[in-house]
Amino acid sequence: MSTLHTVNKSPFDRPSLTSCLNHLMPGDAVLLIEDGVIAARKGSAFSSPLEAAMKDCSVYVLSPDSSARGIGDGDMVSGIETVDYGGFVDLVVKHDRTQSWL
Amino acid sequence: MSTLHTVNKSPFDRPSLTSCLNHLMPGDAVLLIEDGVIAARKGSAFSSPLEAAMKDCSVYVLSPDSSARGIGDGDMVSGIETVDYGGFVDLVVKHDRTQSWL
Amino acid sequence: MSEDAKKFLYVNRKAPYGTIYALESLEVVLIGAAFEQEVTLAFLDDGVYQLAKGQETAGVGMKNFSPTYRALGDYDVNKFYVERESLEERGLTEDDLQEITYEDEDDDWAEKPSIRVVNRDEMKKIMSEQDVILSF
Amino acid sequence: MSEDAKKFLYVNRKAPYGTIYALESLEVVLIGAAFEQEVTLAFLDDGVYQLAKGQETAGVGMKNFSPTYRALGDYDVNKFYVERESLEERGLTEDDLQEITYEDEDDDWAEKPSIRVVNRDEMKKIMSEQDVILSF
Amino acid sequence: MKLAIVVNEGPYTHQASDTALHFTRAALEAGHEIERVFFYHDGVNNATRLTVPPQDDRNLQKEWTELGTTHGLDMVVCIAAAQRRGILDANEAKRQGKDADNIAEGFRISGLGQLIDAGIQADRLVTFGD
Amino acid sequence: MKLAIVVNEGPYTHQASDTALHFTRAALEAGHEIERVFFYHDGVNNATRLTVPPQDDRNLQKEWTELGTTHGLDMVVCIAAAQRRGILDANEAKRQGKDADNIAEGFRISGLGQLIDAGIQADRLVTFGD
Repeated sequence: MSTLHTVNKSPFDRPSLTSCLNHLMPGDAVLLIEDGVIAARKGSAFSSPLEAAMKDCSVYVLSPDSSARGIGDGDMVSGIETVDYGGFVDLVVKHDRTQSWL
Repeated sequence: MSTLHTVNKSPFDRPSLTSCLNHLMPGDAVLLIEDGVIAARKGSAFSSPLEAAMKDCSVYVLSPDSSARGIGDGDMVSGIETVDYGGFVDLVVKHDRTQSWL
Repeated sequence: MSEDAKKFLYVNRKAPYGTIYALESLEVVLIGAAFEQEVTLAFLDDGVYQLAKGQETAGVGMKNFSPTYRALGDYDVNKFYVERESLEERGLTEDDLQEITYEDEDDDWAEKPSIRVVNRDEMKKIMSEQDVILSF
Repeated sequence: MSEDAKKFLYVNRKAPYGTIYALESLEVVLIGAAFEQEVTLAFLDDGVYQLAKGQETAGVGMKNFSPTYRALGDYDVNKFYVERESLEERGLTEDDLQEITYEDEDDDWAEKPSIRVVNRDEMKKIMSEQDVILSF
Repeated sequence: MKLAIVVNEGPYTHQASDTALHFTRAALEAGHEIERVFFYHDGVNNATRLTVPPQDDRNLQKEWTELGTTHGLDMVVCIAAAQRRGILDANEAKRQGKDADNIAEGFRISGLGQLIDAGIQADRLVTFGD
Repeated sequence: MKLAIVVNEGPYTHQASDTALHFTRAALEAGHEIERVFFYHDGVNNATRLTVPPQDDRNLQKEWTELGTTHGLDMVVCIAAAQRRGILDANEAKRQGKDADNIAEGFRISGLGQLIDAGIQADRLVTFGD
């Protein structure tokens, strides 16, 4: 039993990512979408919290959204995986529930 | 020459208050409106930054908004003044420009 | 409640009045109460302000919907989990929240509090036990 | 520019694409350029992402409006102040921003950079010198 | 698998409607069933046929209408949220004494119960919002 | 003093329209002149006459229309923002080949230049948004 958490806002603009990371259970997954992808950029204030979360959770980025914001795959915190919309669907299916941190 | 800054979002939900306080000039005024009034509650994580700002700036709260959120005048950080919509208009007139931190 | 009832969680993270999400979340809860599912409400981050005592909205010209939370007990909605850390950061305590109760049919209709202040670890566990999560 | 031109500041604090504010701010700047006022653009907080290099929007199906910033020099809009602290917090440097230039008519049409990275104290001073501030 | 989609913001202002549309398409391509697409809050604004986006931009209402009619999707606009925001079908317009309606093809107006019902019927519910 | 008001969000979803309305009323009561009220972004949604808010709630479109007509306010809806969001007057509807319009009394549709002009003409400009 695990949860897919989606975060669609920049962690600099909203507390959603921080709240999300504070409520993860081991085995959960976090998918960064829309402005949420800003968290994935390496060297940002949110790199450490994401790295800590990846100890027992997975972190994904929706690649059409990171591309739109000029964040290349090489610009991201290492360990983060990218998915497209089809991969987003697969993640929803694979986890027992989806929680959107709006 | 001074600026009236309005902040309409909770400091827990947006960086607007923090950004605003970081860009104040001595003699400026900050008016907390809408969900921005949440910053005014004493004992919150934002009490100290507001107290620091009040050393050379004024801080106001739009009282219809604090009342709506159950924040009484006695619940606020001391030194904050309350105004009604008429007082809001007076503040706009009194300062040379208004900057809305949206 | 039927055997195959689903567990619905309403997650409330936004302050009332500044945006409509709190009010329109409450409207879903009211309609959802008729569906015989297992309903839980979570209040965290600025969402804790939805339950603040003493809301007076005459000045802003908006309808004060806070009394409606007190009516939810009559619709078997009586699990209001409020996150302690969210209260503390905001300088609030349980005393700043309105009193909300329900009558427990399994305990001779004794009046019991609907609001339970929980810490973050309890909240995360509650979230992980749901079937459907609606976020506002 | 006329003697009585007003100083207009456009404050951009939001990332592009997730919301429409960046695009609709740019639309105001384009129209405003015809009014012969003194125009300054400020990019801080997530607004710095509006100028990020290499934006590719085919995947999200939205129009890439980032090239439009490069055209603003032709409309005498060439003061782009970007806050250094906002870049740093986000792991960005000036090299991650697109190159935007204008031709300086007062200096034999020499090509000069429109983007000037400033620190917070400089930004606050710029803000305090305006007549009209439009926030997006 | 049966998926329910909730769209909470209007077109263009927030990316939510775009993301929901791409997600729904991908789910259909992967062979999943869409139990319902429910439009709530400002999401009801996706359903007005009066939008005229710029020529070089996407037309989100048309894309939803096309996706919905092609795949027979149940696209429900919450009636309470729609009334607050001025989204009406011909019946509602008549009932409310309004002289025009604006709902687009492929959408139907119904109650919030349809959101709960979607949560009950679907295997997964995914929300797109602000 | 001459004040310009900018409203950037739609009614009900955000409090911006309420605050702007209270502010404008207070400014008029204090004897100030309102140079213009400019509706931009989702603010254009304040101008639809098709809203039907609950009986026990305020009707923001009606309040704007009443305030505007009583005081002869120039209430301008940005045309580009309005087209994206489906707010049309009869002329625009005809020009765009749409079969209905929805603008309310007291509002007029015009270009973004009216926002800049308001900033130039007014002594102060105040923005209400998200």
